[in-house]
This record gives sequence, structure tokens and C-alpha cells, in this order.
Amino acid sequence: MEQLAQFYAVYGSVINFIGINALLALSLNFTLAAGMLSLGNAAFAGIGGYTAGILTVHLKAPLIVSLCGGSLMAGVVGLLLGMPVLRLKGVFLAMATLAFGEVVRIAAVNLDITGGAEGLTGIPNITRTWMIFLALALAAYFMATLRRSRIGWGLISIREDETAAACLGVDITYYKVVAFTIGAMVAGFAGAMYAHLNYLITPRDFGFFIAVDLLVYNIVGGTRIWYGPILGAALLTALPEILRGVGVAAGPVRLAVNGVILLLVILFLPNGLASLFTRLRPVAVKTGRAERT
Amino acid sequence: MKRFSRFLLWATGCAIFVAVAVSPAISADKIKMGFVFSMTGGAASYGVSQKEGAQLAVDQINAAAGSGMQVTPIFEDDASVPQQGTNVYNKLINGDKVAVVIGPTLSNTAKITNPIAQQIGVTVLGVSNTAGGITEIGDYIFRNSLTEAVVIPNTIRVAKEKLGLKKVVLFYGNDDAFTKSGADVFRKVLQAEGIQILGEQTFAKGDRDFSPQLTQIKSQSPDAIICSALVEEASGIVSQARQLGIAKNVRIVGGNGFNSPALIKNAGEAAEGVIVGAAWNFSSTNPLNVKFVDDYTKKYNHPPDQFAAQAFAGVFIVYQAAKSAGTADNRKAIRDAMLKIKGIDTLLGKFSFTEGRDADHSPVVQEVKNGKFSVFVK
Amino acid sequence: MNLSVDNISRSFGGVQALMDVSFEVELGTIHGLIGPNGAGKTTLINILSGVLPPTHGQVLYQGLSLHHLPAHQVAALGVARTFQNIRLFPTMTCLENVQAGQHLTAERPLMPRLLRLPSAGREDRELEERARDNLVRVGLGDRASHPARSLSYGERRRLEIARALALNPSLLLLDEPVAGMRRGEAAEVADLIRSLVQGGMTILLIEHNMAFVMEICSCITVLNFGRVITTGSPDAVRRHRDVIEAYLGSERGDA
Amino acid sequence: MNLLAQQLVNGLFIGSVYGLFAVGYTLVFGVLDILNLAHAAVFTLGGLSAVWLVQAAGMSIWLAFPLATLLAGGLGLLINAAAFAPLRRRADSQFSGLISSIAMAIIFDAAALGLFGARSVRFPPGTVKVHVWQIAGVTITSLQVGIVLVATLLMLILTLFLQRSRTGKAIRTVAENERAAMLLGVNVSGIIAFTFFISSALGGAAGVLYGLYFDSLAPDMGRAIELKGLAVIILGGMGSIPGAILGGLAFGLSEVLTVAVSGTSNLRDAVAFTVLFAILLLRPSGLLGRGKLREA
Repeated sequence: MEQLAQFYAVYGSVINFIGINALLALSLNFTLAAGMLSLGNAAFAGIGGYTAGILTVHLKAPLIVSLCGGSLMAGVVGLLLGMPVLRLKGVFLAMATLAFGEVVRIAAVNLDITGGAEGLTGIPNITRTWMIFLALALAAYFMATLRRSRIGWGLISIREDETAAACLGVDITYYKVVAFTIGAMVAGFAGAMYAHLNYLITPRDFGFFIAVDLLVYNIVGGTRIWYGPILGAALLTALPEILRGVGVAAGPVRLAVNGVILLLVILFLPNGLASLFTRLRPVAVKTGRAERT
Repeated sequence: MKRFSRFLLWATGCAIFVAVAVSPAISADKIKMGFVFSMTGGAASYGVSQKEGAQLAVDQINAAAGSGMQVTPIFEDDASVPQQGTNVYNKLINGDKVAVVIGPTLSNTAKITNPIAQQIGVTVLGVSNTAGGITEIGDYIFRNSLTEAVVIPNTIRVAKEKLGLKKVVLFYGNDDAFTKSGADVFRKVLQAEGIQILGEQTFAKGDRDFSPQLTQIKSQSPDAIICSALVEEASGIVSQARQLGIAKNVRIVGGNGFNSPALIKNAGEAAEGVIVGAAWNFSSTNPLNVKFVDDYTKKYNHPPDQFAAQAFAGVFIVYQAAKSAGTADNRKAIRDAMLKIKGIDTLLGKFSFTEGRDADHSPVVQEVKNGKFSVFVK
Repeated sequence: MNLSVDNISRSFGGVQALMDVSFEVELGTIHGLIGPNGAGKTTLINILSGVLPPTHGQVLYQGLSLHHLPAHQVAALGVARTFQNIRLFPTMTCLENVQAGQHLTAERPLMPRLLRLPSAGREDRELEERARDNLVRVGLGDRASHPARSLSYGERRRLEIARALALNPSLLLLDEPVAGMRRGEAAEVADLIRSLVQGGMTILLIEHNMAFVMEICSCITVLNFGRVITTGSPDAVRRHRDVIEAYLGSERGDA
Repeated sequence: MNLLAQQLVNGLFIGSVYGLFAVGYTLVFGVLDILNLAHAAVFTLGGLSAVWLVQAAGMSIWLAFPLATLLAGGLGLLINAAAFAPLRRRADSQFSGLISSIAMAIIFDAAALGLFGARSVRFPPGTVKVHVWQIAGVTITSLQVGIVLVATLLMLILTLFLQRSRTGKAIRTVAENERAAMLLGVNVSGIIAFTFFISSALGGAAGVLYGLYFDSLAPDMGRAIELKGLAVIILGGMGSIPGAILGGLAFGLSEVLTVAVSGTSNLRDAVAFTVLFAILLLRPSGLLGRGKLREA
């Protein structure tokens, strides 16, 4: 028991960040599930984080109100952004969401209410580990269940082939906007929790490189099953600690090892870490009866 | 490959458990100092200087201590990211059980990580944080880096006195906590001194081209350009200003961020006449400083900057406190001894902590002259 | 109350793919659409299914105008299709492909699934049963759990038909349903198509296999260079001078 | 008036640097439909290695420049061999290629940090002789003119090469249709490797020129230009080489004009990215794009 407490004292923050990053990665998975490459989820996390922080700091809102408020605000922005942007595909969508992310970051730098470059300070540190993992569990359960619902089937059809999906009656734009908005809300929630974990949020916490990290978590973990992004986020968040643990000195060498591991995973595990645990199929459908009895 | 990944997961588990099981033993005649510097990422150039300065101090202390108290340094990299800073703090404080933490490089990281140390009761000495609200985190948080709030008013006062500044332009990086808060102080001081601000221009971290802003500034013909920037950007600003034909008598005035040999090295000829208000005087004839500059240059083949100097001084201050407390591992005793630090000799000059655990020594206003920093006298 | 194609034109950039195309498809029949490569057949199917909007003209189905309806709304009116270049969902199994096709005929509400209500499980089981029936119908009953990309060319065409059938369509647009199939396989598809029409469905199909078209279609429209040459019974079409010319002039040996 | 003229000169200059950086980016995208996010790291390593060649090895810049360019081209071959070639047959190579190029970028960043240190360095003063001209109150330096000339020259050579030479034609064939190229007997994997070589060599050359002008090179210098480079190739039209140049100039001018018109620079980047956003919505193929959306 004491060892456990000691473990938590040393690695508690790593565990928390794994949870937050996993939640963020999962938020991107909602859009990836429909084959949309978005780099906007870091910005949604930022919107959620700033909204929640402002609610807590300026309006003295209770935590749950701030978290939901942040999530909602991110969802609204996601909805408004999604409607025009989701006509774009592939790299073009990625670039449009990236431009949006930069505009959000620059806005946070220049606005007074966000505290500018110095960030929004004075946010109490009240997010607890259990809250993060409860949220993560709920989001993961939601994701896993969503895949078996009408929306989920629609999204996966869109990912596989947009034209064919449309001809099966899937309202492409509507489903994309729904997925994008849900993703934005989850990202906003994660951002709001992050804000209440850190005393301070700054525009740099939600920039381009964070957006890319979220994509990396997904691809490394595997995009096709709900626990893929969680695995990816867990490995990559813990990687610096692991390398520290095995004695790789801080500095350029550790950075290089980081890169090499990422490269190895992408080269040799095409479906991500998740493929270690399952023969990956896009949808987990139970085949109720034995075939050709 | 599957095997490799299994191995990886396995290794993770093992590493974590080993780390827990082997809780390091604390030996009484060795003080464990944890250093949190940004050795990779955006702030790497500062973190690397700090590490070099700190390492030099540790080496000198250990060589001189003989059988006395030795320093065991543990250097960690926060990769210029607050998240990793938090992880490293927990690891150093709860895992390695360090007696004190020196760092972190960036003020924004400090605001997030220092509450962890405060809560547990571990002394933190910031050696580069200059933003407001750091030492306010709690009574275990110290710093030996003079804040912009101390350096800048002095700089402006001296510059106004000697150059008769009437109207200036403010130029700063608005997406960085250090440069932005520096600009806020500059603005306030300029207004208080009755110097007119003709306009403000901003840049973003990583920018290398400043000609659009400098062109605007040139058209406003100010007496001086007041600049809040770190040295990477500062050297570009200085050299491009001169290239665009902004006359030499339009001085460029900077703060702590300018105080690096890199300014002179990178801006070359153009750096002549730049006024730098700072915490550390490169050319100070204080014997401790002369020795430091000598030793450092010999060891690393390049001259030190302010980051290295303050880190070097920081190690000595902490060591001094531990020695006077007579303990290498009693965290509270060391903190209490830190509070009592008064007028000790460092390369920064006579050094004390203020009531609020901030650095208390006199700032300096320098001028670049003949390719060197020297004290500004007109 | 037929499917009527009314003066449809479509151009891509400067190229006129379809020019004033008009014909009627009688409900409950098999209607063929033939013509040399590049005649505009697939473009027409794309317009009928809402994938492409026409430049001019309109399509009426059961008295409703499909004018500028997006593809998913056309599908909701009971129009299903297959694709010339086969657009299955490659990483899904055969069964899943058909289940994906049930989008309009299934509810699959999210809430009961989140709450794990028994009704959700019941619906899923029913849908799976139906999907399996569709697979059996196209002769892929034993392939349910195979990934779609592991199928042979002919099997993929049949799977696409099964997926289209999952919509319970009243009008089925087939773009070269037997291309690349062996003779026996094509005959099975012909039987399937006939049985569908007996069940009340209307079928419009594009096919290069003339024997197949002549055998099963009751009416044929011939396109060449984006224009209708003629519409009529197989016999009439076979004898039509322009048709012979169009084929001999452009492609040899395909007929 | 002088003010505006000077700002236009500023914009054209920085724009041509953006353009040169972006040409390499867009070349790989044009041929492979893949974004190579390690391009910025190659840019950095190109610049830093040229400094090393001049400073430590004592070379003339006229020798160091082509050498560093070749070296950067070699890095391109490495990127292709380690990060792209093994993934080419994979269905998701757009996604996975993006990630493996990020991995390469991390490795290169680490190499830059380890080999050249974190501090900013510069070419020794006097590496190239700089004259400053004042023409009607507008300041232009010989270095600026030289850089624009070199950039223009490189792009002219590239364009001619792609249009006239056998290899250039092969590259365009592969870009058009990989399968068809293979059937025509083109050595596709060789051509792709060569494309990476050219692309990275151009990126490295951009790094050297950038470093020569701005006198400050550091391992993170690629970061700031990476995002702008992406914006530039979108603006110009993905895969279009004249588009990348035009996009570079447009982006450079939009930055400068925002400062000139509003008198302040707070909005500079916001305007640039808003313009990018608007262009994507209104004309996704960019200014000179191939006029089609992916998967259209």
C-alpha cells in the first residue's frame, strides 16, 4: 500500500496526463472514424480550457459547471466551424482546421480575458485523477457503443467510401458535422479538465504541435478501435518517463530515441499498438452463430 | 515486431516498478540537487547554458569540498513543456528525494510546477524566472534572477538621464510570457517617466524577419527603440534595424533577454551602442565574476551568458544555505537557512533575498562598445 | 408514374457528356442502357442517383422530381445502385457491408445501446438475420465473415448487389452487374434480377455483355456520344441501323 | 509612399524565401500526394551544416552552399528510404506517411541539437560581402538581391528540368499516374527517390539562404517556417510549383501589408491564416492548383 502511494507520488502526474491526452486523442478519433483528418482538436481543447477557466476564475462557477460550459462552448464552435469546413477532404480539411487553430491561438495571445501570452492564471487545481479516468471511461464507452448505432455505421461507411455511403442514404454532411461536434465537445471537456489541473493555461498549450501530437497518438495506437488512441496516448505520454527509467540521458539522445520508436511503431505495426491485442477489424460485430454448420 | 512491442510494454512495467522499489537512500554528506532545465524544445538554448553553468559550479564545489559536503546533481529535461516539467518535479521530489530544486527554465512552467514543491515543502530556487507571481506561490519558492520589474525601471531611468529620451517605440514579442510581461513593465515605466510612446509593434517567437515592423518604426522617427525580446530575436532586430538605415543614434534598449554574448556575436557590428539593462554584468571586475568567466570560457570554449551566470550563482547560494544549516537532506532546515541568506558574495555582487524571497542585488545598465558589454556611461 | 428521364444534359468543363437525354422506364420492368464506352451511361446513372447534378433537365420518379436532390435523399426515395468500379467498404466483412447498407431500413438508436436495453440487442439480431438473407440471396451465404477485399471480382459485384438490396429499393440501378463474371455466374445474376422484378422492383442496368442485355431486358435505350440513339425492344434495337454503326464504328468485338 | 515601397520590397523578399522553402514541400506532394513534415528539419540541417562547413572546416560559402545543398538532398533520400518507401503500398499511406515523416523530423531535430548545439549560430561576418543601396529612400541590400536571384534561378532550373529533361518528364508522369508510369517502363521508385532528393536539396538551399540573410540559425528555426510553408503551398495550390512561388509572394505580401495598413503587427499572423482559411473555403484548389479536389 505504501509502495502504491509512493508510486502515485512519483507518477501521479504522468498518470493524469495520460488520461487527459487519451481523452484528447479519443476526441480526434470521433472525426477520424469518419475519415476526416482534423488538426483543430487542440484548438477545441483550448476553447474548452479557456472557457472553463474563465467560468471558474471570474464567475466562481463550480467545477462541473465549468467543465460542461467549456465542453459546450467547444461544441458550439465546432458546429459553426464544421458546417462550412467539412466539405473539404484529406489534407485540405487538415489545413483549414490548422488555420482555424492558429487563429484561435493568436486570439488567445491577443485577448485580455485569456490573459494573453502569460496565460490565464489562478485556476484552482481541483481536477482529480478519478475524474479524468471516469470521463475517459465514459467517452470510451460512448465511442465503443456509438460504432454500433446508426450514427456509427454511417460514419464508418463515410470513412470507407463517401460516394457509396451517400448512395446508401447516409447524409454525409450531417453525420460529419455531428462527429466533428462530438469530437469538439470531448476535446473541450478534456481541455477544461487540463485547465483545472495546471493552475495556468497558455496559448502554447494548444498550438499546432499539440494538434499533431493528437494525430500521432491515434495513428500509433490504431484508429480503428476505441482503445487505439488510448494506447497511443499512454505509450507516448509515458515514453519520456520510460526512457528516463531505463537511463537514457536527458537531451538530444532521448529526443532521438523518441523519434526512432515512433518510426518503428509506424513501420512495423500498420494498425497501431491496438493490433497487438486484436486481429483488427473495423467494426466489432459478433457473429452470432457458427458459419456453415 | 510484435515481440518488440510486447517487450516495450514489459519494459515500461519493469522500469516503473524498479523506479519505485529502489527508492534511493539519502546520504547525509551529499546534498542532492535536482535541476529542471529545458534542454530540448523551444527554450533549449537557455537550458543548455544553465546546465553548463550549474555543472561548472557543482564541479568547483565538489573539488573544493574534499571530505566536506558534496553535491550530487540530478539534471532533468522538461523539454520546454509544462507537462513534462510537472512529471520531472514529481520524479525529483518524490522519487529521487532531492533536497532542493533549481529551475525550471521558463516562468510559465514554474507557475505550474512550483506549487508541487510548495505543497510538499521543498525549496525551489528559480535562476531564470523573471515573470511576476512566481515567489508568491509560497514560502519555499525563491529566485536569484532579478525580475524585469527591478531591471527595467533602472534601465529606463539611466537611459532617459543620459540620452534625454522623449519619444520612443515599443517593440516586443507578444506570444511569449517573458517578452510580453517585460513589455508591460516597459510601458508602465515609460509612462511614469513621461516618455511618449509613439507606437507599438510586436513579433512572434521564432520570427526572423522584422523588416516590416522596423520599416514602420523608422517612419515614426523615435529617439530610441525599446525592445522586449530574447536574444534569438534581439540579434535579428538589432542587425535588421541598422540594415534598414535606422540611424545609430536611435539607440535600441533591451532588458535581461538581451544579456548574452550571442547578441554581439550574431548582430556583429550592428550591436554597437545597444543598451542592455540586466541582472548580471558580464564585464564586472568582481573577482568571483572574472574567475567564472575565465573558467567557463576555458571549459566550454565559448563565453557565458546571463543564464549560465545565474545558474552558477544559484548552486553556490543553495550550497551556502545547506552548509550553514548543517544538513544535506533536511528540506525545512535548508529552506530556513535560505531565508537567512544575507549579503553573501556571488558573481552577481553582494546577494540577499528580499522579504518576498526575490533576488536583491543591484542591476546594471550596459552598453555594447567595441564588441563587448561594458557599463553604460555617456 | 414511371421513371422518366427528361431532357437531361450534363457537361464537364467544355465536354458535353450528355445531350438532351430523354426516355421512360416502365415500373416493374428491366430496362437496359447500352452504348459504346464514353457514351455517357455512367454519367446518367450518377445523375439518376443524385451523385451528380445535371446541367439541364430533370428526372421524375413516381411523380416526384429528383431535381437537385442529394444522393442520400434519392436513396431515401427507394433508389439504390451499384458502381461500375465497385465501391464496397474494403475493410469490412461481407456481412458488415450489407449491414452498412441497412442505414435507411434500420433505426439503430443510440440511447438504448448506451443503456444496454434488450430492445437494442433484438434489433441488432434481426438486422443481422436480414443481412444474412441478403447474402444468401446473391449466393454469398458462406462468405459472411470474409473481408470484402478477399472476394473474387464476380463475388464483389454480387456483394454490391446484396448491399444495395439492403435498402429495400423500389428502383435498382446496376452499373455493369456481370462485368468480369464467368458465364454461369452471370446466369445466376440474371436469375436474381428476374426474381427481383417479379417482386415488384424496377431495374435499370448498364451492361456491355449484349447477350445478357438482350436476354433479360424488356426495353433498351442506346446512347452514343451523349445522345439517345433509340429506345425500344431488344429486337428493334438489334436491327437499328445507327446502333450497329455506333458499335462497329467505335468498338469491335465487345458486343 | 517610401514607406509602402519599402514594405513591398520587404514583402517580396521574405515571400521569395517562403516560396523557395515551399517549392520542395509542394514537389513531393505533387508527385506522391503526401505531406513531408520533415521538410522543415531538412531546412534547418541544411543551414546549420553550411555554417559548420564555413566556420569549422573553413570553406568558402561558394563551396559550402552547394555541399550543404547536396547533403540536404541526401537527407531527402534518407527520408524516402526510412519513412516513405516502406509505407508506399499501404492503403493508409497518407496518414502513416505523415506520422513517419514526423518521426524523421524528431530524429533530425535531435541530430541538429546534438551536432550543432542549442545556441543560435551565424555565418562568420564577411562570409559574403554586403552592399546596401538606398534607392529613393528604399533600402535594398546586395544580399537580398542575391538571394532573390538565386531563388529565381533555382526555380527556373527546376521548371526547365521538369519540362524538358527525360528525368523531369518521368517525374511528371509518375505524378500523373504511377501505374501508367510503371507500364511505360519508368523506374518509379528511382524517380520517387530522386524527387525526394531534389525537394530536400531545395529545402536545404532555402535554409542556407535564410541563415545567410538573418544571421541566426538554431535547431528550432524550422518550426516557425514550417507552418507558413504549409500555408504557402495551400495558397498556391498543392503540388503546383509556380503556385508555391506565387503563394510565397502572396503570403509574404499579406504579412507586410497587414503591418503597413494597420500600423501594428498584432494582427499579422491572424490575417495571414484567415486569408488561408478563406481561400480553402472559396477556392480549395488554391491559386494555381490542379483544379480538382482529392477523390473528386
